Parts: sequence; C-alpha cells; structure tokens
Amino acid sequence: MDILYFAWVRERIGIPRETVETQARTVLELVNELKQREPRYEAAFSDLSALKVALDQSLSDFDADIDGVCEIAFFPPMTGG
Amino acid sequence: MDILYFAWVRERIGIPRETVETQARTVLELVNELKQREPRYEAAFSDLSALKVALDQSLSDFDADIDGVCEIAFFPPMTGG
Amino acid sequence: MRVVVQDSPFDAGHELEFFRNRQDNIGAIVTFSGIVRDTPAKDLEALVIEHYPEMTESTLKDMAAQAIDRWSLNDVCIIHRVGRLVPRDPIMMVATAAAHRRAAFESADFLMDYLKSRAPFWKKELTSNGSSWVSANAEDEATLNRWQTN
Amino acid sequence: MRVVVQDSPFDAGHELEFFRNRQDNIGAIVTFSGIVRDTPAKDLEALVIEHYPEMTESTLKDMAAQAIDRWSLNDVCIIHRVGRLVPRDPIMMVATAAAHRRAAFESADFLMDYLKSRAPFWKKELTSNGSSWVSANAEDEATLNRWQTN
Repeated sequence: MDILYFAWVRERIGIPRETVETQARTVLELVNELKQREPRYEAAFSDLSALKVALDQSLSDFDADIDGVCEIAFFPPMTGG
Repeated sequence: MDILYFAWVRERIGIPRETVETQARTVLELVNELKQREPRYEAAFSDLSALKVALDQSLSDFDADIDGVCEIAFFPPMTGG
Repeated sequence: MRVVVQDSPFDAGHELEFFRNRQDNIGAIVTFSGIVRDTPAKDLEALVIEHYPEMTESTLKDMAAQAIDRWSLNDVCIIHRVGRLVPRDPIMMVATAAAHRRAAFESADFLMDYLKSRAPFWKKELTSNGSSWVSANAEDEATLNRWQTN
Repeated sequence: MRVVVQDSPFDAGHELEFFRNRQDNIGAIVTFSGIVRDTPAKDLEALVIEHYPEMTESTLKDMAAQAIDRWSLNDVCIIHRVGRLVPRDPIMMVATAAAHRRAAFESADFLMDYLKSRAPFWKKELTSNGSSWVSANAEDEATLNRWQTN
C-alpha cells in the first residue's frame, strides 16, 4: 500500500511517499501502527482533527475500511483558491 | 421645464424632448395636462404602472412635487446590463 | 473607480487585465460580462441600446460608490455600451477588487442587480421579423430586496 | 469544460477572452481571479503551492461537471497554478458561461467554495522572517452548507 503525505504532514514525516505492508483494517489502525514506529509519525499524527485522509484519491475518514485500497494520502485541510 | 422621453415613450410621442410651460404641481398633474393635448400623449401615458419618472436625473414617482424641477424624464422600466 | 459608457466595442479580457494592473495588494477580482444573445428564433440582427446620458454616469458612479463603501472594496469598474450591437458583442462588464472573495462576489452581484433595474438603459431588439423593446423582468425588480439593510 | 493545473504564470485577461471566444450564444460570463496578496507585515517573498497531482484534476473536473449540471451552464473553466508564485501573481481563476446572470454568479461562487475546501492544494508563505503553511479558514468549511440540496 502506498502512503502519501502533503504539506506539513510531509515535512514532519520527512518523505513525500512510502510503501508499507500492514494488517490494519481501518485508517485509524494504520495511523496507530505508524505512530508506534518513530517520533516523526507521532508528531505528524498527534492531532487527527487537524488532518484529512484520501483513499485512492477520494476524501474519506479515519474510520474507513482500507481493505483493497492502493493509495492512502494524509494532509491538512486544503487551502487552494 | 424640459421633458425628456426614452425608449417606446419617445417613439409614441415622436420626439425625444420638449420644453413646456405648466402650472402643474405634481408629476401626475403634468401627465394629465399632456394627455389632454394630443392622442400621442394619451397613447404614451395610458398605463402609468408601466412607466417610470425621473426628476432632475433622480428616480422619483408620480405623486412627487415638481416645484423647482428643471428636467422631467419619462421612460419604461430600465433594461440595462 | 472607473465608469465608462461608450459606443465602441470593448474587449472584456483587456479590461480585466487593465483593471488587475491598477490594483495594489488585493486578493480577489470578480467580473461579470453581459453578452448579446440571439433570440430563441435565431433572427436577431442587432441590439440597440438607448440611454439617458445626463443620468447614466452619475447613477453608475453612485452605485459603484455604494458598493465600495459597503464591501470595503479596493476598486470597481463598470463599462456599458450604447448604440448598435450585434450578437456575441459584450454589452457591459462590472469588475470588483477586494481583499477576499466574499466581498468581490457579493458586490459584483449587487452592482448587476442595481444596474439592471436602476441604470437608465433600454434595449431594443432588431430582428428580420421586426423590432421590439426588451421588457423588464419582474424578478429583476424583486431581487433588489436582497440588498436591503436595516 | 477546461481544467488546467500549471506551474507557469497565466494572464487572467487572455483566459477570459479565450473562454468567451469558445462560447456560442451565451448571455453571461462570471470570472473569479485569486491573486497573491502580501502579508500584513508586507514581507511576503513567495507563495509556494503544493498539490496532489493524482487527485487534483479529477477533483476539479468533478466540481466543474457538478456545476454544469446543476446550473445548466454552457461551459466552465478552472485554472490553478502550483509551484512558486510572487505577490500580484494570479493564483487561480474560474469562469462560468450561462444564458443568464444568476446561474453564472451562483455557479462561480459554488466552484470557489468547493475549490477552497475540497481541491487538494496547500499554500505555504515564504517571508523574510520565515515560512508557514496557510491555515484553512473555518468559515470556508462552514460555507459549503449553502450548497446542500435536499
């Protein structure tokens, strides 16, 4: 599964994307797995209310099932326009 | 006093402007005076609800006092834009 | 503020660039362009616009000043053609410049509503089947209520 | 429909003329242009816009299609810059073409609201005193409720 990071999430984690193997069933489980890894993940995911998630390029939420998902992206609220 | 006509009011009356001497105290009295004159005025002023009036270049109404007014304009509702 | 009433055609794109280049440190520009549309019968030959010159410019300037004041705009531009236009010609344009988008949108919408019902212009359609004055739309008058303040 | 995400600058006036010339028998065009505004401290050196390329274009096309469908528009154009911009640069532009003004205004307003809160762009301000990510405005999210249909 590919994980993408944007804006300050990318800066805190230090890379724009990575591929992970996971048994997590939901976005939240995946986030909790990542937070166990290293402090930079803990720093990026410390406040989930400040984050959004997209599954296969569609906005979703942290409770969503990730079975069959190829690409997960984490980012702060958008500021285009 | 100068009287100006626009759009189909001008077409019905046949001239774009004229100068009149009047004792009328209100717009409505002036209109009634004009309607006595000739059928073309009667045709132009037959339905006052379809007309607007401006006194010295400001929108007004038919009850308005015309004492001291230099220029009265009659026209249908505007259709700019 | 820039208010222009002219017989000659104008190019909406050039006017937008001219307007943008006049501004200092704004965040948002909204433009509305009105364009001559053919009749349903597709027989429009020309649109002739008459106005009341002694009243037009002062009315437009007053509307622009109201919008600038109410929405704290940086600038407003209003251009309106008079005379003979053909299908696809720009009829008029308003542009508003502001720090933020809400002010730019609302003020352009306000200007168009007032321009439609309060600026002394009248349109006549000339078709291959005759000519007729465009009637005012009752909704246009009603929509002004949106802008009443208490 | 025309959706463009580009690194290079664009000229809002040229884009408006290009858009207008594409149209057949419309009556109204509304454009919104977003422009890089300086910080209150007047120290902005650049605005850097990041996006999620695999998601951006499909999101913008989906918004444009929704607007066309809901307001029976003739056409929509969305242009958005990414990369490094400087003060006074146009950031983005939407244009809507319709028979009548209400549809053109409402749909441009709708597109801007959705673009602000749903299109995957992020802005970072680089100033002589450091850099910071622009925070989303809570009002921008709330304003989306205006467009809910039942």
